[in-house]
Amino acid sequence: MKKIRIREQYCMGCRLCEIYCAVQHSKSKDLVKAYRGEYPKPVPRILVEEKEYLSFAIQCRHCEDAPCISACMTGAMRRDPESGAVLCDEEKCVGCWMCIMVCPFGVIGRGREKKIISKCDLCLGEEEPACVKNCPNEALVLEEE
Amino acid sequence: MVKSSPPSGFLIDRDDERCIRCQACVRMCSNDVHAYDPEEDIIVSDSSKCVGCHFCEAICPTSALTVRHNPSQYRENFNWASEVINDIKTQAGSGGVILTGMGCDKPYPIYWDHIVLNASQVTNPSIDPLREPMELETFIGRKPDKIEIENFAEPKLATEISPQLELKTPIMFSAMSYGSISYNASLALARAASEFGTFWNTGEGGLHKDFYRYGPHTVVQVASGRFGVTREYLNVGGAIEIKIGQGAKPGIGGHLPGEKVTGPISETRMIPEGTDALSPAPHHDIYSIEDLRQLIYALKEATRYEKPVGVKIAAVHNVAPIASGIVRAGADFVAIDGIRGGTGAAPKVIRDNVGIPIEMAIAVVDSRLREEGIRNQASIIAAGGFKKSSDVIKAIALGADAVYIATAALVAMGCTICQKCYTGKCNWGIATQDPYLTKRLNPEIATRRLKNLLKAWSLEIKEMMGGMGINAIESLRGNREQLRGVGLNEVELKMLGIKPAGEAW
Amino acid sequence: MIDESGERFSGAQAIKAIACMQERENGLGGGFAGYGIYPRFKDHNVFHLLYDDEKAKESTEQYLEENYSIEKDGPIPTRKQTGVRNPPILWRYFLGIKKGAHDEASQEDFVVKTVMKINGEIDGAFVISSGKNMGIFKGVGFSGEIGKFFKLEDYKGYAWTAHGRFPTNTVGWWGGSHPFGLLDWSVIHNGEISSYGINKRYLENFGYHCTLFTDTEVITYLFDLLARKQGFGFDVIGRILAAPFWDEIDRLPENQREICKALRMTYGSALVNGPFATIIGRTGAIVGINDRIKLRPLVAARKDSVLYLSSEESGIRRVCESPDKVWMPEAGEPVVGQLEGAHG
Amino acid sequence: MVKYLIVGNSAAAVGAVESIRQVDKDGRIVIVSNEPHPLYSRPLITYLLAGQIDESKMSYGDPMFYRRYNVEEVLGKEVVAIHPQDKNVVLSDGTTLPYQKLLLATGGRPIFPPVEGKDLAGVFTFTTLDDAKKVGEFIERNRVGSAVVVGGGLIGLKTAEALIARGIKVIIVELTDRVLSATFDRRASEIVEMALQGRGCELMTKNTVSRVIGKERVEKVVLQDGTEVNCQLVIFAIGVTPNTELAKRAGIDVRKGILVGDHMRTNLPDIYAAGDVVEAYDMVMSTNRQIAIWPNAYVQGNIAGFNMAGKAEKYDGSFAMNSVEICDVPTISIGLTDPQEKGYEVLERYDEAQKAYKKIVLKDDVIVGAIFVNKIDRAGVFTGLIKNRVNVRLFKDALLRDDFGLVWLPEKFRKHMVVGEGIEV
Repeated sequence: MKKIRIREQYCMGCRLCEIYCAVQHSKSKDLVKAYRGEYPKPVPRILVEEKEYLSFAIQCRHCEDAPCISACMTGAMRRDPESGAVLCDEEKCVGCWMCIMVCPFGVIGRGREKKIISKCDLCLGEEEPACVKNCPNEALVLEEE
Repeated sequence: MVKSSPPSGFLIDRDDERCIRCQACVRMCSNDVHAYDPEEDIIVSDSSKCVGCHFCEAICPTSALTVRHNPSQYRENFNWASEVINDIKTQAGSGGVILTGMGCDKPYPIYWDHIVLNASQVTNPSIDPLREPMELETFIGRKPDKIEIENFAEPKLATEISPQLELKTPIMFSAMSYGSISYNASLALARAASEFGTFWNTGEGGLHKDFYRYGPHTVVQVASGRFGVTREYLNVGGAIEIKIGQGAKPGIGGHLPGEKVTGPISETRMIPEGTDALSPAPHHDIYSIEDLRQLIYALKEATRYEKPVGVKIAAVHNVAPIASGIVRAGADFVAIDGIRGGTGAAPKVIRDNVGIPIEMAIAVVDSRLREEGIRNQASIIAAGGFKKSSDVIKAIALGADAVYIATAALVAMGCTICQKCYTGKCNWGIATQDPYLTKRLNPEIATRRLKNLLKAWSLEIKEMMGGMGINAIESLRGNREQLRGVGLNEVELKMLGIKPAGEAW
Repeated sequence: MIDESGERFSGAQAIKAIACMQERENGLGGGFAGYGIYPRFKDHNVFHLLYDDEKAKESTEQYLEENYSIEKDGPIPTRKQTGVRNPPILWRYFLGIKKGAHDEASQEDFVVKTVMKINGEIDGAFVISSGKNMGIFKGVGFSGEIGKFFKLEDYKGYAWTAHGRFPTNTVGWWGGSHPFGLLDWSVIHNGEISSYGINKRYLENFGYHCTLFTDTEVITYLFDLLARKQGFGFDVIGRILAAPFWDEIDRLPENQREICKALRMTYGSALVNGPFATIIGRTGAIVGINDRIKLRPLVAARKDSVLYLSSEESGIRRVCESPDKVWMPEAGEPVVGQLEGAHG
Repeated sequence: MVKYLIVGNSAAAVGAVESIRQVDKDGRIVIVSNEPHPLYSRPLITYLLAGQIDESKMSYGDPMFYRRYNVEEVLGKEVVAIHPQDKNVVLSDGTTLPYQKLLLATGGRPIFPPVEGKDLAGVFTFTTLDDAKKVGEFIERNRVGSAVVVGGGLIGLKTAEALIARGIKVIIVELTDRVLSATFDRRASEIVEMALQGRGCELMTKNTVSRVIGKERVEKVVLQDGTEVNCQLVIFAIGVTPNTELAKRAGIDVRKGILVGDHMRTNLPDIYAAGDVVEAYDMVMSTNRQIAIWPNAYVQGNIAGFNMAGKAEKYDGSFAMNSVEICDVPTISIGLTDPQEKGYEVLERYDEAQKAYKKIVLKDDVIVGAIFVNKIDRAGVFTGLIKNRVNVRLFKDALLRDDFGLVWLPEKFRKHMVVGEGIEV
């Protein structure tokens, strides 16, 4: 499957991935409108970690052996048979946060609006995930694995 | 008195309607220009710290930022221009030499822009480079006076050919030391040169072990500081260049401040970490042309006569006889760096006032070597402010074998020529060793862009050549009939060895 | 055309062939070179001269007398032609080299120097040919008329070249017509050389001064340099003047590749770039060659011992109805015709 | 011919089905469940009771889940006997089902203490969909205004929360001195207690129900200390005990739960067990014990399924952990959270204003437990550190930071996680 590869040596910590991710998952999908007009403010599903000059953006790794799928008591977290992505069925999610508890990458978050989780969906349907497309330094790349 | 320091040259306009407070500008500016005020939820920009590198502008996702010239100026005065006043203020504060980076930015005539090219009309067909072969292959090195072929059963080359650098395009990357530029920037130059089939140049900073694999496409420099010069270094490169001078600072040596001498740089240069790397103004073993000859042959001996050994000089008044002497001293190529050549750090007064334009230098050196019948004994590489493919092709028609580009390569990697290289705070990750900044230059992207630049210029050169009905670069080299001067006086035309526009063959 | 058996034939053949391609010229220049036409003076350098006036003639003759023994001289025979107007003074000299009159090592170099001197320094005088047992006849007019003007039907040679001109770069004048000659070289050329600027500067290194601003002159000197002075055969000269492309060179066998690469590197400035089809004559041989991408036409044919080279097949068929073989030479491939037993 | 027979129909069964089908696309799978309902997500019953979801949303995943995997469900029937020699089981209706591989995923059942009045209408346990439906109907029919929940553990609190959500006044009676005493420390318990109290819930600790009083229906309860509490509903949620009887009868080794090895195999050939019914390896405690949580049951079932289908997979063990949100207070507890013995190091941080609590328990520089209250983001990173026994000595100071993450990990481990550079961890 196509996965996002993180190249920490090129991450400059601008956090534009977070911005573009949030906007991609906003109502308007417009940078200015999403940030200046929408409430609640859009939440990114990618996170930039930083320590001194080391930084990287991390989002769901879409693990082969995904603990979040095992831990999901409602069956909301599932693997998309076509893309291989780990996706959450928001209709099924009740916000028990078991997936947050077991994800060793810490890349599943709580949604702001509803009690459902918020995680990377690889922007399926788009040509490329927003974070990959907009990373100015190609620190994130979409690659077949 | 009120301390009077020069105002910033720039103003930052922030379109508040578009600013989404993402703070990318805040995080990215190495000069701490932008700051977020959480209480007011606004980003304030302190223009006085801005160097005008435009990185924030490039990174702003909503194009909310515009960096523009500060319109606040002193009373208009052609004589006492703002720059003059500001320099005085700066020096009155510091008591020191004003440092700067990149090449001379003073409005000396740019002769390239006064030279026009020829094209075929009717009497000979122009050639479409997309359909017909168009050859840019260039060889740098000593050529024999004549070729001898033994004709027994099989014809066989009887003349020994001196070592040559083979270039796919007559464009090389000029010397930029690892130290003055970052590891990633060096890597990109090395990779792009190797992949495209041309050469990059180590500058005077030695060659990082990681780059040995690019050795066959590397010109290794031997400068007055002799940083990183070892037998291994000399032998790993494709050619050796003795650096006598640099266009941006003829007559003076290099200075890499200790802060830039980080671990790997100290290792590469073979000097202690954190110490200033100072190259003397002259080579202390070269006080005359015969000393240069000794060094040339010492280097040839050290590399078993397997590599071309060249000499780089700044273009100065006496450039033609100097070049002739260098060729006669045994150099396989002469690199000439004109007044607009760049630098990582130079005293402004020298950068802007010493040396001559490269156009003149090429013309007089080529003519001089031809007059002396020794033009074939060495190649001429021209450097210093080549900004576009037309500059390159004009240089070749004037008589250069190839050109060195450096500033243009940096611009391809993001540089906006803010001239602050010497501060080590390059936001584009080029002229810096700060790990926060160096990682901003992804060498993969930079390599791609450098190769694109070489490809684009080469294509344009081919287009122009095709227009002239020439399909091999050697038919253009020194072919000044393809050039005409526009707006040049007789002396300039004579110096350049070209006819005025309107004059036929 | 050349008869490799050495059989001499009349200049009328050449006139007939070139005249049929009159469509290709504009009346501003035509000319001929004949080889083997002065068998009685085969050891003399025959100088064909153009003079604008008597003064030029006097200066030239003074110089010639000082340096040569003039065996014989006189006007070149002509007849009136309506299309040939205002001919200059046309004079020919059969010259022997005066012993001790020159310090050049080679007689030929001395002749070259003489030609350079007259053409470069004496106003109104121009040497159109200077070889042995050969002569160039040229002028302003259609080639057919020029041929008749010079009464070429009265000459017999084993080789003839002919040219009809449509000048573009230089105005039509008698000296500028083809063939262009130096020593026994004659060059007729259809083309426009974009590398002129560098070819010229390259030749200057070797003492050749191009005064005519014509490609023909450049090609003549290049041949003189490469063949006479550096001793290359026509095949090597072909690989210099119309060098193969690098990707062709890359496909050659090792020794060939080495040679071609060395030639290109060393003689890059002698590469003749731009469209041309050229026929070069010298004692005992003619060579036809095209530019490296064959931008101008060149057809070759053979009939028995005669080799024909022409821009158009029609010119050949006009004088040889059924050749044994007609072919299109490849770009850059020299086609050589030479007297039996002679060496290129 | 039944190739795979699974007794029980929850997390372990689901895990097993998924792994069996990865290996064996066609082998017949039959699941026998004593419940009449097709596969549903048992933890959702409190959400159903609360009215947060309706019954149509109770299924695990989408309703086509088993259909896609080609699994047959035998519902409402109990397995009453296993004949290991004959490799078959006998169902409550007398039918016999042969198997090639058998998985016991019988789970646990609620402990119902022998309290006087426990058979009155309005006294319930709360573990199944039927329980949820019955309680829901009872509440509707009897317009229940107040309820007593016995037990301040996870199920008790989730049930209490559901009742509160339905507008019922709830009194929680807990035998120990605080709620969630098994998985939380005192501070964490207090934060949750405050949240419950904030919703009008009453807490009665160090106490339990000794009698339930009423005519036909519950009217009040009498506590251990004699206090009487009026209520119309009593729910016992004091724990679950594994359903091991069937296994015992068949001769399978059982201690508290069924004993299994690395491959989830019992002592009898071709019989596997997984889920709440087993005792499996606890990595933190370094002992076999019962850890009745969904992720464990699923993973164990998954491992069992692989082995049943012929692909050898090992169970690495697990440890206790839970994520539960009570009255909008999200909490996560992992591993050993409140060690009483010596030799442990505790790092904690409490933000009074946000009621955010973070606690890390270490032994010999390795994290063995953690609690997160209110700020639970990225808790899984700690689960990972516990699981991989990462030595944290060099970045211990950073563990309590809000922005603690993978960036702090040792370079090799970080690169393995982030960049995917391969080191075995």
